[in-house]
Parts: sequence; C-alpha cells; structure tokens
Amino acid sequence: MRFGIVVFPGSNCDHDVYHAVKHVLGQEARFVWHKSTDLDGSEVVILPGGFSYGDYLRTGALARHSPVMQEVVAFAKRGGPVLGICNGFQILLEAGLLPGAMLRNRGLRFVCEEVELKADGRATRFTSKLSPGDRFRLPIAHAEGNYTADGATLDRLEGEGRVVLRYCDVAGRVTDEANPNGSARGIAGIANEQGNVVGMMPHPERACEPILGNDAGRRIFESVLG
Amino acid sequence: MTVPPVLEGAALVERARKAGLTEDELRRIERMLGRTPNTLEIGLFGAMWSEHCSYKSSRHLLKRLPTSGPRVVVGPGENAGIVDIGDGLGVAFKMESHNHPSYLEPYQGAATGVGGILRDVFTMGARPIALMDALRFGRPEHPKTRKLLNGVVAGIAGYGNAIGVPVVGGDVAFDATYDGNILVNVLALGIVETDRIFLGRAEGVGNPILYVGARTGRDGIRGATMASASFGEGSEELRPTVQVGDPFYEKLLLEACLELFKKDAIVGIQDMGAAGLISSSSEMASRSGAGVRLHIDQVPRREEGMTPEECMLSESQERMLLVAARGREREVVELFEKWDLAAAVIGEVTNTGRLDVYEGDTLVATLPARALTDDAPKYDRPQRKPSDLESRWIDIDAPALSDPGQAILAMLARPTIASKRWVYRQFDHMVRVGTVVLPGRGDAAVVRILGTPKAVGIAVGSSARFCALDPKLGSRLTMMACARNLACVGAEPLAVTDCLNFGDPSIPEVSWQLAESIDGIADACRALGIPVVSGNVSLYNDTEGASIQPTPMIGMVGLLDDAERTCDVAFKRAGDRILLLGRLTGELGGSELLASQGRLEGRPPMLDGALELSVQRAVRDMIRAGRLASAHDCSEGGLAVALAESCLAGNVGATVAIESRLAPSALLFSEEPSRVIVSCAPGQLDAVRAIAASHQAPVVDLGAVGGIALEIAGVARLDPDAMREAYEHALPRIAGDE
Amino acid sequence: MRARVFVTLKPGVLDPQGRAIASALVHDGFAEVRSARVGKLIEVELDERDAGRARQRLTEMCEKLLANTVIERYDIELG
Amino acid sequence: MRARVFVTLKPGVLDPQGRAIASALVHDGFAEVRSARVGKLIEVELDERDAGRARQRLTEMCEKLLANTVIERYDIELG
Ligand SMILES: Nc1ncnc2c1ncn2[C@@H]1O[C@H](COP(=O)(O)OP(=O)(O)O)[C@@H](O)[C@H]1O
Ligand SMILES: [Mg+2]
Repeated sequence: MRFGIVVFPGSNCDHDVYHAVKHVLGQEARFVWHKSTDLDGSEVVILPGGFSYGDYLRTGALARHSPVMQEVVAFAKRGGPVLGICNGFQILLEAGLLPGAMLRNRGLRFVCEEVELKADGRATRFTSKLSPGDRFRLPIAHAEGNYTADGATLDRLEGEGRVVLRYCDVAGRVTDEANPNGSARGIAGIANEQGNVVGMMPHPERACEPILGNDAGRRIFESVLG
Repeated sequence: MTVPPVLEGAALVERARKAGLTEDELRRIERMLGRTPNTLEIGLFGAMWSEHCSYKSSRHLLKRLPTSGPRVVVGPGENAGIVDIGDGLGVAFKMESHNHPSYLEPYQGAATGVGGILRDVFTMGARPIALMDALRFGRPEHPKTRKLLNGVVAGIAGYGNAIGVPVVGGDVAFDATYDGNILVNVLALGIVETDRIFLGRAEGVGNPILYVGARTGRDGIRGATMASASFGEGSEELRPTVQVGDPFYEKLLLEACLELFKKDAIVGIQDMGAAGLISSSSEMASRSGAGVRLHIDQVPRREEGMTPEECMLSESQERMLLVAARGREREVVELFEKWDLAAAVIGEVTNTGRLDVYEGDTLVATLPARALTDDAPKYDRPQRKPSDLESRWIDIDAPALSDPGQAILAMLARPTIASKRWVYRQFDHMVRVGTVVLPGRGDAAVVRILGTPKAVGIAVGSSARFCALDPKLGSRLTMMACARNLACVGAEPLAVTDCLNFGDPSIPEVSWQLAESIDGIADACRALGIPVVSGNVSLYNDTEGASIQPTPMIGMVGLLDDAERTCDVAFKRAGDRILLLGRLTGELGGSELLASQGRLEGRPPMLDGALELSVQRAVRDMIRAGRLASAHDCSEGGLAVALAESCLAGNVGATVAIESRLAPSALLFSEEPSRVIVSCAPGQLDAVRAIAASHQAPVVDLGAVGGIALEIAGVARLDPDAMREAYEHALPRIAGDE
Repeated sequence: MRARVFVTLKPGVLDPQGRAIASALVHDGFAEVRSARVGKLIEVELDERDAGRARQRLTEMCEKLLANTVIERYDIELG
Repeated sequence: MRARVFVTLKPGVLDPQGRAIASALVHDGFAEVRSARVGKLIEVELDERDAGRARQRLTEMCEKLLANTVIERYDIELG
C-alpha cells in the first residue's frame, strides 16, 4: 500500500513514520510536501507528529492552512484513510475533520513516556486489528494533549463508539491518576463517523520494533493494511 | 556613511575597557596594526579577544590534550569534531556551555544553548541525532534554585523537542558551589558521510559570501564579552544581552542546510554563534588564510537603525555564514527561500588576508583576519595550589550508621542521586526512533544508527567533588567513570568532548585547577587510547569573588558494532545471579555520604588504571557475548545506591550477602571506581566468570534477583515503596510540583 | 493602523494555565487572588486606514486563524 | 475586583511566534498585515476593593511571577 506522509515545516516525526511504514512494515512510503497540491497517489495519508509551524498560536492552527490540507480534507471526505498522530491529531482538530480541541496538559509540562492504553469503540481503518478492551503500551510525547469538547460532543463520540483509545491503569481502569494530561474521559484517540479518519496522541511509529522495547504500535499500521 | 572615529588618550582607553580590552591589549593592537583602531575596530577586537572567543587563558594548556588518532577525521579547531565509525560514516559531536546566559534568563539561555550546539554540528554536514545535557544547580533550598531548574529544563525541552532531536540523557547535580553560577552544558551528536564534510573555511578568491537564516536584531550584543566576565552586583543589568531562540526557524535552517549539502554549491559554512558575524567571518578567513570583504548594509535586519558594530556583534540566533561556489549563489538563495528563510549575498572572498567591512562605499573597518583570531594574546597565568587542599586530605573513618536502611533511603533522596525522571520526562527522548537505551535505564545513552547495525553510546559527567579535592585525580576519575558507563552499555570509547567549567583564571588557584584537570584528562585519554576532538572552556564562573569548584564536564562517545548487543541497569528475572566486578576497599574520601554531612574531605579514591581497564573490558565483552541481563556502574552513593537502582528499574527485588570486614557505611557508600554490578541467568554464570578471568577482573558474588524487597543480609531490608518514595520525589519537590 | 486582538477561553472551558497561575500566586503570598485566566494578546500592524474595513478584516482573521472558536472567543480593539 | 494584566515582549526582543503568525496571515490573503506581536493577557479576580492597593499588589505579582522582566514588560488595567 502506498503511504503519503505529509511534511509540514516543523514536522519532526515524518522520518519515523517513514521508517516504520517502509522499513518495518515493508510498504511503499513517500513524503508529501505541505505546499503540494496533490497527494501523489497516496492510498493512506499520515499527518505525523512534531511542531508544525513551531506550534505557534495554537498547535496545528497554522498547519491546517497549508495548501496540501485542502487535498487531505477532500481525500478524507472521499473515505480515504487518514491518521493524525500527535501534532497530526491536533491538525485534524483544527481542520475540522475531527471534533473538539486540545488544551495544555493539566500539569503544564511536556510529557514523554510510555503509557498504558486500552482500545475502545468500534473498529476503524486504523484500529481494526484491536478489540475493545485490548491493553498495550505506547509512547506519548506532547505538551498539549488535553483533549476537550463540550459534553454533548463527548457523549456523542462515546455513543457512536468513536473513542478508540483511552489512557488507563495496569488493570484497565480509566482513572484520573492514569491520565497523563487531563484529557476528557481519558480520551487518547478518536475517529470520525465513517471511521476512516483517526487522530491519536500516542506515537505508534515509535513502537514497531523489538529493539525499541515495544512493537505494539505495529497493529495500528497493520489495521489499515487490512 | 562615515568612518567611525579614532579616539585618543583617556577616551580611547575607556572605550577599549568598555569593549572588554585591557590597556595592554589595546597597545598590542596598536602595535599589530601600526595605527590606532577606530571605535568599530575596537569593538571587533573586544569581542574576538574575549576569553570566550580567544581562549587566551587556556589555549596553551589545551595543547596538552591528545587530539589525534586513527579514527579522527576532524579534530579541535572546527565547529565540531568528527570520528570515523566505518561504513563511510562519521559521528560529529561537541559539547558547549551556556552558563552565564542561563543564569540571567534560564529558559532562553538554555534554549539558545541547545540551538547553538546543534548548529555547530549540522554546519559540518551532519544530521543531529542526539542531545545530552549536563546541568549543575545550587543547593535545592537556595531561593533561586527552583526557578533556575524549572527554567533551564523547560528551555532545553522547548528547543530540543520542537526541533526534533532527542535529548537522550544527561547529568544533573546540586551543590552550594553553584548557588550563584549554574552550569548548563549541552552535547550534540550527528551523523555525517565522511566524504561530505563541510568546514568553516572561506576559500576561492571571488567566491560570494552569503548570509542565511534569521534576520539580525540587537540580540545578545556583547554576549561573548559577558560570558568572559564575572558576575557581581549589577550584572542583572546585562539583561538585554539575552538572546531569544526560535527552534522552528532552526528546524527549517537545519533541513535547508542538509538539502544544500547534497549539492556542490558551497565551499565553506559556519554558524554565527558567539560574537556573531565578526567571529564567523574572521575565523573562516583565517582558517584558510584568505581574506573577506563584507558589505554590512546588505545584512538582513529586523531592527532599524543598527550600527555596523551592532550588526557585526549581534548574537541573533539561527544564522549561518557560507561561502558559495561562484555562480551558484542564485541556486543557494532559492533553496533557502523555498524554506522561507532569508538569504543574501553580503560579501566575497579576497586574497588579502584581511577582513574589510564596508558600509555602502565606505571602508569602516580593515583588519588582518589573523589579528582577530590566531594572534589574540595568550596568557600563561600564574598557578598556585590551593593552600587548604592538603589539609582536606585527612584519613576518613567510616561513620557509624544507626540505621543503615534509613541511611540508604536518605541517600536515594539526595537530589544529586535521586531519579531524574522529572527532568527527562520533559524531553522528547524517543523522536527519531533511535534511542535503544532510554534515559533512566542505562549508564550511558545508546542511539542506533539507522541503515547500519551499529549504535553510539554517549556518556556525560563530572565528579566535581573529586575534582575539588584533587583536580587531576578527579578528572581522571571522571574520565574513567564515563568510559565505564560506556562499557556498561557495551560500547567501546571512541573520543571525548569536554566543557571545562572553571572560575576566574586570574586567580592562581583557579589556573592551577585548570592545568591539573587538563593533565588528568590527558592522562586518562592516553590510558584509554582515545583523543579529545572538540570542546569548550567556560571560565569566570564566579560570583562576587567566589569561584565554582572545578567542574570539567566530560562527554565521551563510544561505538557498538551491534545495536542489539547492549545492556541496561535493570534487574530482569528472579533467580538471576548478581556479581560485582571489581574490589571493595571502602574508601570514602569525597563521597556523597560525607557531603550529606556537609563534609568535603578526604582524598578521592585511588584509581588503579590496570584494574579499571580490566573491569571495563570484561563487562563489555560479557555484553557483546550476550551473557548479561544487566550491568550498572557503582558511582555516587556506591554499592547500595547501585543495587537499589537496579531493583527499581527492574521493578523486582534482590537478596544480597556480602562477606567483608568493612564497616557498613564504607561497604554501602564508598565511591571507589572500577566496579560494576552485573546480573545474569544462572546458566551464564560460568561464561561470565570465564570472561572476567580472561581479563583478570576480580569477581565478588553478591546474591540473586528475586522477591520485591532489596535485602542486604545483616544490614538492611528495603521495601520497594519506600525506595521509590525516596528516589522519585526528590526532584519534583525541588521543582515545586509536589 | 494598529489593532489589539484578545483571544480568551470561553467561559466554562477549563484553563489549566490560569489555574496554575492562581495557585502559584496564592502560594507566593497573594492570598487575595481568587482566580486567574490566561488569554492571548495579538498586536497587529495593518496597512489599512479605514476603521470599519480594518475591523471587518480582523474579524475574518480571527474566524479563520487567530481564534479556535470551538474553545475561544475574541475581542478586537482598534487604535 | 477584576484586573487585566498585559504581558508583552520588550521592543527589540525577537518574537518568533508573532513572526510566524504574521507570515501565515499574509499567506492566507491578508496582505495588509505588516507585523504581529504576541503577548499574554491575564485576567485576575482579586479580593480587594481599593484600586491603589490592588494596583500595587498586581505590580508585585508581575515583578515576581507574571512577567519575565528580563524580556517582557507589563501593563495593568483595573476594572
Ligand atoms: N576544552 C577543549 N578541549 C578540546 N577542544 C576544545 C576545548 N575548548 C575548545 N575547543 C575547540 O576549540 C574550538 C573553538 O571552540 P568554541 O569557540 O567553543 O567554538 P564556537 O565558535 O562554536 O563557540 C572548537 O573547535 C572546539 O572544539
Ligand atoms: Mg562554532
């Protein structure tokens, strides 16, 4: 499958996704420059993590105005699979492809560590290889992952099974202590109604190889391969 | 446009003094030029002859360091050193201090320190893959410590995280000696193809000189001079000299430069760091022996009304000076414009050996380039051994411990020993998917080199208490501790970078410390068979007459041929055997145990060079042969702390019984060198012993992994929650998070 | 023309930064502080003389870019 | 009493964020934008009725905590 990895000025996990997709999963991967006006035949689009536009103003706010985002929105509307990881998730929120917004982490600090997660909701293009309740660990690395939306939106996301990843403790409970950033209802990842657009704060591309101590992230990429 | 005035008499001397030049130095300049320099020229000399830029008090001492070796591709003198690691690749690395700016404005000071050292590495053509930070703060209870700690860590995170280079490890300690002079030393390491290295040279008469990157403002004017002055009353007034960094801009600059390096469009490049344009242009000119003509009015600016002097001395961040091949300048400018960066031709290479600065058609400064650089004065400062030193070398009687278990917990809670998770959790240490041994897990960081089976190990540190008691021995111990840390992750030391953080060199005791320390580093380099390839000297770390204890910070880089054959400190499985490689002599001089009693006393422990190398070789071979489950060096806090850390990292207990006639305090807390605690599956025991024997490394049986508590037979039993409580909460408390 | 744009969190949206500032102030001896909220102040320099037109353009800027209207509100001050 | 504290960068201090925002606005069709600078707006709710005393306390808060006076300046608005 051909993966297009969008490179915004300030993206810095673009090479990592490329490595995971190409060298670990053996798929075709190419970078798509943010000024580009087509997706170069991509069958899967990934918005990688990093600090697009330095995270200035608000995370993801400036990136969503990049020329390539029109194409990404059109691709998503056609049902094409789009995964936003970390800053990519923030961009999807700003672009309106997913509901809600991000606030500063509750502790106000950048947090980089591996956290406990559990799969939830219904199957999406990026979580079909996970079953609700599956637990695993993935790294997070962000200062603004404190997901927020109004109560009605949160209820709707949950009701429609669109909360796909939650922070939890080792027993699988979604608790305040297990929540690294204050995110509403322990939300770590959500999907759109059709399940083709997914945003998540954890970095699956950092956990695809045993040498890195964890390969749980592979299942996210394998899901989209079908 | 007019030529800057030439002053006379007292006004001249005063002007020179303000620029940081002594009257002797002014006279020396007059002799070199055969005339009196104009005011602009005085400013240029002042910056270039500052301690920070000229190394005038340390240069002759640095000559004692071994700098060559079969793997050295680029040694000291360039922006970073480069060492060959095979496969056509090299590692470029350097460590640099940003102590003074970080004290005045911790966030921006530390952030721009990261930006500056990254530029030093990527200017060589290398892609940065790792950062390490070595920090020294004052006492936790000092009123400034909390703010400085928070600001410095946030600044490193703010810059490093945004630019996407992982901070893979570091070293943090607290001591009253740094109350008024914190240390912020950052090491950057990159990978370069050895046939595509770029140097800071201005070559080829007529080649255009380009300015690229951010526009120039009045940031940090006289930063180099400030870094060469002592702190005292009123130094807070130096504030406007603080530079502000923009990691986003630097990320663009990095990517643009790496793209540029793939073409053959440039002949030399150098970042604009301390003393900005004057330093980069005169260094590029004097390295190649060419000359440079600059048109100062062509420099992209962000502020109006800047004088030529301000333009030449500005330390605005995220800027590079480069020499393009003639006719290729258009291409270079277009490439930078693609990345939305400013680029402009501001001069050309000449064959005059001079630095000529024009404003419009007016020649406002004309100086021999070498007068600014190589011909800066060199001072062989008087040295004197501190008179109180030997009186501190008393024999230490092992203190009695009323409750050894409590003593271990107290040691785990010492800020210098306690977990640094609060720090590295704020740094993205995983970006670039290279970090094989994460911070907090290993004695050294291990970063794999994608596209090869190899990895580099990086260790930083400084045993400042040992150096305070005996700078030469302390520096040797520091070097060996770094090498041992590398051995504990399976790496073979390749080369060293250093930051020599010392006080005011005009004080003979400080000069003595510097000289001794350099000798100690040189000795250890020879013993290890490795060179120093880059580094930095930071003097005048003193406040109101009190200099810091000597703190030679060492950054040592090692190679692993197989990234999979590495090791961390965590005990793994119940039943694994625990062994100590090395001896137990119980020396306590200069230990953290004594420091916890407010005592800086004793002789640092003896270093037996042969034993040290045996232990390092043995542990490295064991890891390479895949025999070990864990390896952990015994350093601050001794055996007890090392055992507790291996338990905590592995989330498992251990039962240890040590036959020894030493008093418990000596057994538990001695910081003697040349010791490593290893664990292995029982089935590997014979092989492990055989490897130790083949290197004549002594082995002491300690016990086995298992249970949840750390039990030291007849001494203490420590429950994991108590250990974790002591170990994990010290830093968050200092920072004010708890 | 110069303008000041104030972007603040909507009432009801949690403000972790404001909360931290308030508690740090109280902790530092400013016991009279009841709460704090943090917003952004964006000073824009415009090539536009007409106030009405400037306000209209700034409103567009806010809607398109300067504020995230899911969680933020904005105020424009000319002059 | 309510107060608004404006914390802005001192003139001459580089404002990377403002620079990025201005260029994004221009790219987005707001060609009339010449520059932007970003500051903080801190709204503080105080248990204090006396305006003079409030201003004095807020000044202390700015000096101690709210502003980084190395690179920032502040303005206090009561009301
Ligand atoms: N303590 C040291 N040991 C070895 N080399 C050093 C030391 N200090 C400085 N150098 C070398 O001297 C040169 C000048 O260093 P420096 O002035 O710090 O560089 P920069 O211009 O980037 O600030 C560099 O090549 C550096 O590696
Ligand atoms: Mg340099």
